[in-house]
Amino acid sequence: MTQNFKPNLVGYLCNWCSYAGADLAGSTKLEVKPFLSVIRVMCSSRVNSNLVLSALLWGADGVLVAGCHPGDCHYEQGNYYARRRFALLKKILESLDLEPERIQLSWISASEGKRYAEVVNEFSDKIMRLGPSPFETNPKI
Amino acid sequence: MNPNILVLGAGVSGIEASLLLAGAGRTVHLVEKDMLIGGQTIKFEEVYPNLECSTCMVAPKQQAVLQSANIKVYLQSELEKLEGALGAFTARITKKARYVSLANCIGCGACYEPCPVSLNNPFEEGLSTRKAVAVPCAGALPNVPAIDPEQCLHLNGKDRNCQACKEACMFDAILFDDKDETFDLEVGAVVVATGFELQEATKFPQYAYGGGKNVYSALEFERLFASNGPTEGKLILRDGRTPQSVGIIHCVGRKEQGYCSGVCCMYAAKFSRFIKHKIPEAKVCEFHTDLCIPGKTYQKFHDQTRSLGVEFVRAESVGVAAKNGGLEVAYQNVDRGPGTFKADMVILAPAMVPRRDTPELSERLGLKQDSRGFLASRRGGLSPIETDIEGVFVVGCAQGPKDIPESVAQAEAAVGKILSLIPEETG
Amino acid sequence: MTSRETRKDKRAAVLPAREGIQKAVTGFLKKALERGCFEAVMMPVRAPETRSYAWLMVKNPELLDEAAPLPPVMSVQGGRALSSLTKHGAPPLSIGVVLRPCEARAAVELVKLKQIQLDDVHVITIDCPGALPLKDYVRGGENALDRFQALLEHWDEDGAIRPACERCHRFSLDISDEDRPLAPSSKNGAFPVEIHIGLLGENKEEILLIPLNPSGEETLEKLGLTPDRPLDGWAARVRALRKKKEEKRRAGHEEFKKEISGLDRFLAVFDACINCHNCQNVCPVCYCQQCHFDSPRQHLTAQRYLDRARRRGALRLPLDPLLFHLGRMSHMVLSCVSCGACEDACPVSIPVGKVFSLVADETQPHFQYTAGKSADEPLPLQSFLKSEFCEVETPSECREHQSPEVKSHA
Amino acid sequence: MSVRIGVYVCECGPNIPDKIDIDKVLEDIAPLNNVAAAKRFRLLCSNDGKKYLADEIRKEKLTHLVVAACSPREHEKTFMQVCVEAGLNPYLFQMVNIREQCAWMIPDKAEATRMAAKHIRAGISRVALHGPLSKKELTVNPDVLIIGGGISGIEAALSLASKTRKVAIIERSDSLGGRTGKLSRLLLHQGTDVSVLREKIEKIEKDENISVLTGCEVTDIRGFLGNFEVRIESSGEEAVSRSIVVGAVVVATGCELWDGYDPAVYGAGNIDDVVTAAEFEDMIAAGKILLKNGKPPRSVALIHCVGRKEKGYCSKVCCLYALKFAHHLRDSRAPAEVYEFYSDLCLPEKTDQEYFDGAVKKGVHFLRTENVRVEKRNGHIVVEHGDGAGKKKTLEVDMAVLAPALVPPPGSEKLARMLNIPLDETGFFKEAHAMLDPVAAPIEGVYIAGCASGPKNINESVVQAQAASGKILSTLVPGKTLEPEVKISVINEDLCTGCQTCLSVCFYGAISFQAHKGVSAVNEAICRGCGSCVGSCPSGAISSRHFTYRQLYEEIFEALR
Repeated sequence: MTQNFKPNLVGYLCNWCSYAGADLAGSTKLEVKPFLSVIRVMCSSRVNSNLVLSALLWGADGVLVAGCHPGDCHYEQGNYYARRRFALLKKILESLDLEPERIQLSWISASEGKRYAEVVNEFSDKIMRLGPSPFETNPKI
Repeated sequence: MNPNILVLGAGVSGIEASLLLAGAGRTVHLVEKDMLIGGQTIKFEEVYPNLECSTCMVAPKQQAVLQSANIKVYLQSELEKLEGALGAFTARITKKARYVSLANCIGCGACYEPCPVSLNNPFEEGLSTRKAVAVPCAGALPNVPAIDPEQCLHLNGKDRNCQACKEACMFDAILFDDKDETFDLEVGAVVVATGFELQEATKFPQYAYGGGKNVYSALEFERLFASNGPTEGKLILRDGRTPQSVGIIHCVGRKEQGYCSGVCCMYAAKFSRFIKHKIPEAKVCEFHTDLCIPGKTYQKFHDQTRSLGVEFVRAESVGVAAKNGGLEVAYQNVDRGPGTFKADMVILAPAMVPRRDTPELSERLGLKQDSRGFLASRRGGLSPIETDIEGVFVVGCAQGPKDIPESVAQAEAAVGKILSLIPEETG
Repeated sequence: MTSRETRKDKRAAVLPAREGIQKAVTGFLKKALERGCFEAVMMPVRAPETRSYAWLMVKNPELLDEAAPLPPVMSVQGGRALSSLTKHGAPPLSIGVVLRPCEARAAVELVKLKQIQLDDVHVITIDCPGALPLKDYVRGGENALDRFQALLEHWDEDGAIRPACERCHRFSLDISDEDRPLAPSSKNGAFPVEIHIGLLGENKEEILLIPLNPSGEETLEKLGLTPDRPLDGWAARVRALRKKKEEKRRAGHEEFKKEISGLDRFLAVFDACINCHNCQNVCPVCYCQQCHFDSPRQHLTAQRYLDRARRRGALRLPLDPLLFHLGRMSHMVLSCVSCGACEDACPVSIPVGKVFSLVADETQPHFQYTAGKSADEPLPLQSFLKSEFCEVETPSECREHQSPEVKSHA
Repeated sequence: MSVRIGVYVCECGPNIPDKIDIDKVLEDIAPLNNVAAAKRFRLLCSNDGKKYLADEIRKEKLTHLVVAACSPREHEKTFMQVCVEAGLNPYLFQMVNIREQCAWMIPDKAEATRMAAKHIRAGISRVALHGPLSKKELTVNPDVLIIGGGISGIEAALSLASKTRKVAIIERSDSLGGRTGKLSRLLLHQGTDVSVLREKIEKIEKDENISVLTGCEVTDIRGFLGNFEVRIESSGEEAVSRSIVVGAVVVATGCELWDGYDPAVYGAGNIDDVVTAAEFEDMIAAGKILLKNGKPPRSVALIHCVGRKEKGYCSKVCCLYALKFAHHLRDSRAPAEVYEFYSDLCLPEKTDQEYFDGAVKKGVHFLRTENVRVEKRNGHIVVEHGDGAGKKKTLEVDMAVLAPALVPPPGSEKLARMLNIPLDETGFFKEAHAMLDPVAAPIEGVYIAGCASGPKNINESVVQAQAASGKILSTLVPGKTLEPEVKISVINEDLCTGCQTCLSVCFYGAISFQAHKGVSAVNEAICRGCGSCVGSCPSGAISSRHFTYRQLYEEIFEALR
């Protein structure tokens, strides 16, 4: 089934590092799996559980949050807060065993086009292995 | 007084000065020798002491420069001569032909692939090749290639029929008949931010630099660990192996130059961090004389580096020799006598020196060079950016070795002087 | 006396309680009112002719006759009640408030969330045997009251009290070992309680008044009470019971985790949800004016419903009870004090409290945080360490250069 | 008026059509709600392209515009400009990146087409929720307050003051000049001497655009870039207090010599003839370097790095002024023997080495040492020290001069709190960005010059002062208005619960709590639009313009089709 399964992935990318990294991946013509819908935000700290959970529960097979490496935030400290919020959400999903592996946080700098491609491709592979999100397939929701 | 400003050099200092002046509503003529803006800083993956991603730091500023209505950027351009005085300078600029239209090119890179000519990429310190038509590195700004007329078969006449790039380009961006231009700019003040070079390591045979050995000069190593560099940030030897032991040699050429460059101790520590981060088991040894780590944060950075197991040897008369396939660093430990260190890779930290064209530049500007060959500050003043010509300011490493914050501060200082010397109302 | 002192050198004043603890404590508060220790008292009072309790702010001592410092049920979480009074500024008069430990913990969180202002509020806590489930109590008739009376006598709950209370190991003060400070130490009385009422003393006929800070001492002094009774006996009992409860809690969580882990089981538990959002309405630390998940921005257009229905084949309406519960959890679980109010309020008996306290116990330690422990500890989501949680990043790239450095705005 | 969205796909020459079936995409989106036009064009960023777009906006009476082309980082500004020229509010526009993040990274044409359609749909349903946004224009007060009358403050004042810009210098002590003013001589090797400073001070006294308030301290500051209200009180007996309004503040409070070292180790204060660098400067200035017994010293020990270990940083200037002392001592008629006890020589300026070599030529002894102690043994000053190899040695001298670390002056915390700007772990003021913004504080409109942000030499301090002036002169241009960020955070007062979580996460101090209303408020002049506060607000009372929940949700929905 992973063969014909095309996951829907949502990716929140910070404008300054990760979105630029994505552009660089493109302009250096790196191959990236065609499943991630990029949503540009100014800073990863704009992303909170509301946004990640909404995407996940409305049927995303995976949600990626990407921002500047710790210490590199264009707004100095945003990604530190983003990391804490993400850590909490991840922990919640882990303790209830609610598909924690479907959300991922990655740091990607503006010069890391290659890393962007690797992150997205590996994430895509992981989700394809996991198969469609039960949040989407479970009739009860 | 003419409120417009000439800025020479689009490195981190030149960019900062231009943006601030543009912000004040001034027209800025930004003249850059190279085909892209960003200077040396964009060659670095990370900068000390916070190991911040350099591109992430500078790219937004580069974008801002290119998008600013008040900043006119002249690439591959140089100052021919400067005449006049504060408030009324005339600068003659020569602009080399790019052979690619900045207006038409959209940076798709379709022209690189078909070009038959490969050449050493100077931006990558010759560690990789590029085509005769290409941008120096991924993410270069402006993202528009230039054609090297010496190398291009069409332009150097070796094969007038070669139109490979022209045919590949869908935007009529290739201009074989592009010409060098010379023109005059009227400005009220000049900011000289032409930057520095590293002392050529070949000058010092004792370090066995060159000849395909794994001895790198600092700027080469910066590219070697840049994720948009020749190895995409993989730290490997020329034969692809991973280095297990790296020696970093400080103060290369310090004696000869007669000064300490002030930044090597810190970027050497940065290198050690990087190596330890990528290859935790690798042995890293720094050979230094006096450690110059001034300021409130640098000591801490240095101590943290030590705590990672990086070895520091206070050494003199350090030498490098190829030895059974690898390298050997022989040194005199100031306190404990002679010693050797087997290394797969050696990194040299050569002195920061004036750009080789400084003599011409100083003549064109009418500025003296100081005893070290840098553009001279006005004697007797307190601010090193002020020169003997009122209205001409020398900032950044053109004035002397310094790190990024100091260079930026000097650029901002020049803006401060200019805006107070030539206030808006007179303009 | 500083809060640094340990149990050893600590003493309590003794209050005779021959007519039961409720009367004794009420009497003590009346006296405190008369002696001007504070100008009003806020505590649960039984409504005349009924069995229902409500929080009352009382200035006139006479009105305290029906007061119950320790009512059989937790009708409204005390933290919430206190917040409703002091949210928009400290009250103009000094108030004494009697809270269960879980209510005091909620109050501490709400102080940090600026929903309570404690200046001139004298918080008094009391050893809590637990409360009866609201529903049982309402149905249970008079014998419910007797059940609670019995509970106060023997402290061994025979499945009578709320599940949250059965698993509550923080029913008294933190006194886990000999040299652990009685009240968590702090610049400004981190655990802003001035007197703790110990019910687990040697003798059922008397209760202990344990002063926790200078103002508590003052109060006792004004009432002519001298703290001269050593605490060892009381503390030993508290510790013993606490051990028992801790074990219960651990086992309970372990057991429950099996029941709820995984989406299918989780849904099975929450299937019954009728979207009334009572759990959120009664939760003391759900302090928002309007819950994000009730806001119009969460409403979808018919088109969006159809899109989803088309994809899924079917669609449960109204949408997203799960989003509500998980979302709410992500907002407040780090401040959850396991009071069980949510569970008490659930009309369809979903063990909400169990779920939340389970997750609270697993998330809070992750941030070296214990909800309600100290008003000084910065809230986890309002602070950070420069190097932490490397493991949540994929691929993990812990950068050694980030020296730990706490950042938190006061 | 009904919503009419125009969708324009740029071919970018062959770049996009090669990889994306544009017609298929257009078929897919043309029937969508509110889509009034869905067309393709060869190169929209070209001049005819821009003209074409502008014409379309007018012709099709578009209320919203979507351009699917390269990365917004390339041409978002370009097309926003087109909107402006066509009379459409530029924020009613959304750019969709189908080149870099689609055509150029997805080799399979069918897949690339599928994703491109997705992205464009997302852009369409998002843009429908865009409202017009307009740049705010803030009039500013160009005047500047400078806190600290040392060399940095003086330099800043001189380069800032003009007939359109008044400058006030607040100096705690009773005279201008600061530490530099106390120096016997400045960096001789640069041909500079103290007269320079004197001239500057005279210039300030003559300048009617500069008011100097000595013996005064700032007691309160509120406001933001372009408009700070400052309360000033004289610390003297008859405390007068006054208020001024300025557009910017320069913190030039300098530094002090550390005196917290252990006298048992360094002997200063309780052993005669063991003096600090400051005291020695005075001796030089007074022209007589004498021992307590009135005799000139025959030997002097200069002890570097006093407090470097304890403070954890190198103060940068000590090596150089120690050299200055050495030169002075050797130049006198009866030169004393000079011994410099250093750990690492820090000579980062290009001329420093020369100065050092000069000292060596003049016969100054340099000893690299560790664990230096200064003691009195049988009536003599003895410097005990370990050499590089750790061997203990002693040296007897007539006089010892200590070079203690430079530390922040008292009151820094108080000032930091007033200005709502941070100090770093060393207690100096923290820069907005240590690399690229070294003279700005995190709060816009507040600048830090000289040693207030860490040890610096005179040159650097002066440069920093001029740099601060540069930043101010380029922002606060008399008669010009400020255009703060448009896509900022906005707070819904009905939803705000006043928990102030947002305050704690805003790095720029752009949010304040309005106690009288019980809600937080965003200062539009300061907010940079990062959205940290939005992410932190549990009730969603804060929203970021152009990145509202609804707008982002629309993007999610389309991602999930």
